[in-house]
Amino acid sequence: MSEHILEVRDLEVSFTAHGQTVTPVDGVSLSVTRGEALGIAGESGSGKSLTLKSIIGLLPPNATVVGDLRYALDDEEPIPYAPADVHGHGISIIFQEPMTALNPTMRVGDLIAEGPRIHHGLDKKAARVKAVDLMRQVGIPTPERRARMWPHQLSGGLRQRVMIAAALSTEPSLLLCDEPTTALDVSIQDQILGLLQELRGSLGMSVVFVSHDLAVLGELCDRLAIMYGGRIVETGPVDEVFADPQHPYTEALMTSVPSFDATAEQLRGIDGRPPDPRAFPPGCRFAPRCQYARDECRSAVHELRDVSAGRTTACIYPELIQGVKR
Amino acid sequence: MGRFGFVAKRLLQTIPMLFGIVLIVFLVLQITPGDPARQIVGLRASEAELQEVREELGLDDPVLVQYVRYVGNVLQGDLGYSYKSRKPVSEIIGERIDVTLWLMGSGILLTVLISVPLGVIGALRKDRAADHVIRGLGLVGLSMPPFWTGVILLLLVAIPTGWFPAGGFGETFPDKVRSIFLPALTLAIASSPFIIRGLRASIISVMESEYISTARSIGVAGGRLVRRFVLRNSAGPAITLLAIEMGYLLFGAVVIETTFALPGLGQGLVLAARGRDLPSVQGYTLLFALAVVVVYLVSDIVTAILDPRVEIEA
Amino acid sequence: MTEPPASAFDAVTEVVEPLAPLAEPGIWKKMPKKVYVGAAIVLLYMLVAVFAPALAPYDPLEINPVDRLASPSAEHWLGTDELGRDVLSRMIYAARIDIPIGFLGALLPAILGTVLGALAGFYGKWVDTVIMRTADVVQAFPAYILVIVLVFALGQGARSIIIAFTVLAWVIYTRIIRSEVLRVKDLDYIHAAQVAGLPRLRILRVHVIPNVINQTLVYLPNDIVFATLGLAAFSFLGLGIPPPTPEWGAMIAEGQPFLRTNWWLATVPGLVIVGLGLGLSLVGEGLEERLRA
Amino acid sequence: MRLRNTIVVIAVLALLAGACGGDDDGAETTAAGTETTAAGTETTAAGAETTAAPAESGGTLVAASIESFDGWVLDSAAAYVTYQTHLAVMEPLLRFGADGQSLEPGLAKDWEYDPDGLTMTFTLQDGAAFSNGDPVTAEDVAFSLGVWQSGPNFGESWLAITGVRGEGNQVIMDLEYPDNTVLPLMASSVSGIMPKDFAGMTEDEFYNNPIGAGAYTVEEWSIGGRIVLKANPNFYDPERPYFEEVIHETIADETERQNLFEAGQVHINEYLPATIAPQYAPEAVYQPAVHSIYHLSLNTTRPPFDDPLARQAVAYAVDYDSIDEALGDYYGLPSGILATNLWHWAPPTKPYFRQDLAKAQDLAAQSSLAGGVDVEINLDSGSDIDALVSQILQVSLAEIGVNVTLAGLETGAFLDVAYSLGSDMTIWNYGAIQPDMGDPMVWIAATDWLFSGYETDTLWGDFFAYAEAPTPADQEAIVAKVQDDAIDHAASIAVAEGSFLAGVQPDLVGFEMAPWGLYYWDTIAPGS
Repeated sequence: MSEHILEVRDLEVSFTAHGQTVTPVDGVSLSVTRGEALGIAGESGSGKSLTLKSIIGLLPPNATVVGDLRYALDDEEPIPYAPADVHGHGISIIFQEPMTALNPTMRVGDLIAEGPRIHHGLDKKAARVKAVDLMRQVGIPTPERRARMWPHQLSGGLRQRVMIAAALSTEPSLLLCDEPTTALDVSIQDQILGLLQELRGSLGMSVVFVSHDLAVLGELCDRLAIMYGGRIVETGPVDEVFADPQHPYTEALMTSVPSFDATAEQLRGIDGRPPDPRAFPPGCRFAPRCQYARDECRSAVHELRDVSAGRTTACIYPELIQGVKR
Repeated sequence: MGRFGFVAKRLLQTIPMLFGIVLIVFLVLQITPGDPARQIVGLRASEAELQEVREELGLDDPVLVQYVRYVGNVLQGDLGYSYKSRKPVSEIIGERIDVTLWLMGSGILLTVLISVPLGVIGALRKDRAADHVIRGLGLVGLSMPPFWTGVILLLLVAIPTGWFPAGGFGETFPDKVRSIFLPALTLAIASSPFIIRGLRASIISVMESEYISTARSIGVAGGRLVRRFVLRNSAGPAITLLAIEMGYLLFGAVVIETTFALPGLGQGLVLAARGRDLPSVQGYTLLFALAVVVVYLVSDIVTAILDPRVEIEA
Repeated sequence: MTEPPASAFDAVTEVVEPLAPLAEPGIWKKMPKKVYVGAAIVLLYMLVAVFAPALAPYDPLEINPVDRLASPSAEHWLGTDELGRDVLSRMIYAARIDIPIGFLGALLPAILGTVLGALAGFYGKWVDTVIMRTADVVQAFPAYILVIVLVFALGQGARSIIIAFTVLAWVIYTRIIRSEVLRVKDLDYIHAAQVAGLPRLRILRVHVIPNVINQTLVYLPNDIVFATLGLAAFSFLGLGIPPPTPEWGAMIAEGQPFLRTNWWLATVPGLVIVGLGLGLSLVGEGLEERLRA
Repeated sequence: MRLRNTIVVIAVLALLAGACGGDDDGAETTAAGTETTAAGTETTAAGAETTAAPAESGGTLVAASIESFDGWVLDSAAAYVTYQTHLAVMEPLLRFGADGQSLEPGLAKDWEYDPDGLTMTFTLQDGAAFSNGDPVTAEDVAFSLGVWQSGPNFGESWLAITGVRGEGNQVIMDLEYPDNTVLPLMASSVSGIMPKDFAGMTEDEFYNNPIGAGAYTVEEWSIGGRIVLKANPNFYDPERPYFEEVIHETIADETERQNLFEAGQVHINEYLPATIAPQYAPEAVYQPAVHSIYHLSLNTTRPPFDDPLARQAVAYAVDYDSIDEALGDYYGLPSGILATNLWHWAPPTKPYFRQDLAKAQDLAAQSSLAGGVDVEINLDSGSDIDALVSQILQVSLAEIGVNVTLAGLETGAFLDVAYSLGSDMTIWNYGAIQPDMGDPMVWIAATDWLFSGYETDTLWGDFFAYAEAPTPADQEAIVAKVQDDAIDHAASIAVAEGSFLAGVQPDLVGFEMAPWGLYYWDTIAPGS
């Protein structure tokens, strides 16, 4: 049985509108080993969310997708798959904004019951019982009563838990998380992360967690992939990447994360703005904002190279990085 | 109590409106021509006889006095007597209601049967061949004058094929269906484009929402997705559009009933106005206004029922 | 928790899609193709109206009953009507009646409706109640009765038709604009203006209306189609433009009895109205797409 | 709330539609019975055959008109359809012949007018009885006379009759003075015979469900809608009527009426406009003698047409030939203001007006029209022919500086403006309702000289002279005088005269129509 549950090679997502073509995801390759939690970090517009949606095939209709996506459907070798194959059979997703992600005209209990009814052929009553179980499992108090309520009658945290319950209703082996905690305030955020951590453990589920918040990724994920300008620029185990970033953008990200003991001058934002997908700079797309940038960087061909076991970077001068003074 | 309170509140709102409409009709009809007395007594009657009748019917009383008396009668269900036939107006109108109900009912049914599928197809196949064809037909349908459509349907369909009568309203159920089909189709052609466009727009915006992605991700697809997720959320705006459209349909009924010689309220109104039979005209006006109010009320309540977010539930 | 609309009639506001404000730069560039096609058709109709004297082969009012109801021929491309007048010339001259009435019959209610909608939305309280409940009453009022009375009071003709449209058609604009104003009113830049002490009317005129006028603009083309169809319906019921003035609706009504022998008399004016309707609808739909995209 | 999740969009909308549709039985049992119209005849289910021969249509004759029915009060009837229906239910003593100049048996099988003995004697048909079974007696005729004479519209027409007596089948009317017009009046629907004391009903009850001795009884009726008549079992002639049921429809649109006729759903289209008649198959158009007068009435009570010269100018400016051409083969040039082809009709002694522009312009220059005037013509916007004639008048009157604008109004409004002399000019047409020149003279007098406001005392004088004239020759001389006066004062100018037409299914047998468009339903039989 291959140790990878998901393999993505040279994924490209492009849109054409008014005669112009834009490619916000420009050649992404990654893989997820069984039971692993992979974090994808990056600023908005880096293509991280589109990458996630390509995996489960929920891109808007005017998007065109190119690339080799393989998934271990029934615990065998990862094989190419069509979106419909995985919907409800293995991959689930939870979104950032719970208010818009739940059908406003359907009771939460009924929504969670959809999965069991479709995939396990349970009748209405049995599916409802299963839904209440799932709601209890995700920590929703008095699930019987809450099942009959409408999304707009629940708090943000509870709605997110309903989202998770719905995702789990199809017993997925891979859960994709598209910044599920960003819209919640910090205290609720921790509860949800705790819940995800616990579910990972109890269900042995693999997770791909997309966020712009490194702290959140650090808490939940085993491995990290940093995305910039529609490409992965660095990957590696979380603590190694935090301790010894191999790409100037990762280093810059680290220094811009406020932590209690960091002093004011250590905090440096990154000057310039994230690249506009319509006009990516040539060569290394971080070069215009990179403090170590050299001429070769502006013409370098993008390629993820191994730096050490399980560590890759797209930077051609990783050795120049002084590392984080912490 | 939430639900019934909401309905009761709505009903209470309509009462002043209906009084308003009756007042306007009353005032408006006072300045219209056609001396009612002459209609009752006869074209050759002398002034003396006309004056006698005016006093008898209180036509010379001040307008407000007549209005209060009229409203008093209406509240007891007495819509007055037709000047000419001395038949109660409620009876005259009563004979014609079912024809117009048939026309409006089948008109709406056809509109729905045409608009919902085409609206859904137009949305699901956005900007592809089917979508453009549907919208093109919609544009044409929208700009065809209903009576023109009616006459063409009669000449090109009814008379050559004989499947439909050339007009009038049947007696047996099958005859009624056959005689109401083309007029209802004419109504549907005039109103479907708007419903299709509205439904298509709201379906598209629903399809782009995130809860559809959620539904898809848990394996909901095809008819189940459309039925339980898409249509239920796009129904509200579509029903409202249908209600607005029905306001126009009532005017359409006047034209279409005349074109197809359907003895409904529309043609009744035309003949009553032509014969200057004021009580009948007032009766028809009140009924039309009531119909429009009821239509909006029903659509409002149905929309509220469908959308849990609306407060009536609280 | 959204509050249900104040009256059943207000429900229309739910159907309205928020649109990009007209002031957005570049909004006028890159219009969808259909807007240009539609505008071209409408422009063509206008040109026909303007150059009617040059285009029409005969005087539209010149009667000669001897060769009435003639079939299309070299001299009369569309034949002649009941009084032997040239149908083609009357069709061309009719543009001078139908287009102005159609546009005015939609523009006046649009202006009236927008103003009333803005006032109702912006000032609220009793202003809002009075305007909106009057709107409910007008919307429930049978149009046919009103037209008969206007025709008698003001005499048959363009004036009473346009007044009838204005009295009847302003309601839809008022509802749309009122809901847009309510939406815009809560936006911060309006609070900012109020705080800055701008008089309320100036805020309404300078800040609010320019941002909601797009809804009126998108709905206007449809309403012009309705006005043209309404005029044709009134002519059919004998309440339209008095003869002998050429008008498409009247020509359909006059040609209708002869559909068996001279089918083109009623059919061609109908197609002409459909053509204009097509052009206007293309513009309307295109505008809506551009503003919503 | 279980209700919500069971409602699916399609179910809701079907609910909405279903609620409106209503099913068949519901409609069936409404008190006034279902509103069934022309399509009601059973065998026209498959309209595929050509015009369905009425014979197999189960004995139902269907007639249609644009006008609506006025109700059952004989005196206040104004629409031809009302006169038609009254004749069928409350049959008068006499009937008129299809030539419009003769009298034929009605409830009375023979009659005699004795001007010297000042009596009129009628012999009732054997077995003449009302639909409720009571036989017709002199007392019924006496009661009916009382009702007629109290009528505000026609009341004075029977002034000459002082009383009715007689027994058995003899009915004798005593006259105060000789009156030629009273006998033909007995053939008009306003002289319909009603049972004594309304057969025990109150007046309102009677006029809601009238009883007569005519060929048909009233099954169902409504003002703007349809009238359903059933054969009267007690009719004096056991042979007739041939049709068991007659349905009369009011259809607002002329084209639609033709569609129904072509589809065989209507057998008789009454009062077919002359411009529409050519659309029907030639053999389907029934044309009686020329009778209908199209007239342009000038308001003599205010400028500019208070000036006689101005009226003469207009009379010579009208383009009679164009009107004749535009109205087609069924109309021709006018012979005079009085309706033609009636008993004692006579032409004016001098030629009637024809277009003479030079004369017209000359007269106009000397009249109040000098320098041009703006006037309005009041017409019924529901009638295509009125609009047509008005447009021709507009063009021809422009030649003498009279700038005419057309003011079309709803029929009700039009009549009101006409009666109250509210506009400068009025265009309308008229015909008689009984076979004697007395009728048109009374109509012209009663309408203030056809809505022109011209004095009518001279005319009433002529009418009474006509009534007492001893010989037909004297009557015709008076008629000629009235025609000449009309030419002199030109208050109302005849612009065309033609026939009232009807569209009749060719295979109907026994259809005979008087020049003024009225006919008897009971003489018509289904085709062979």
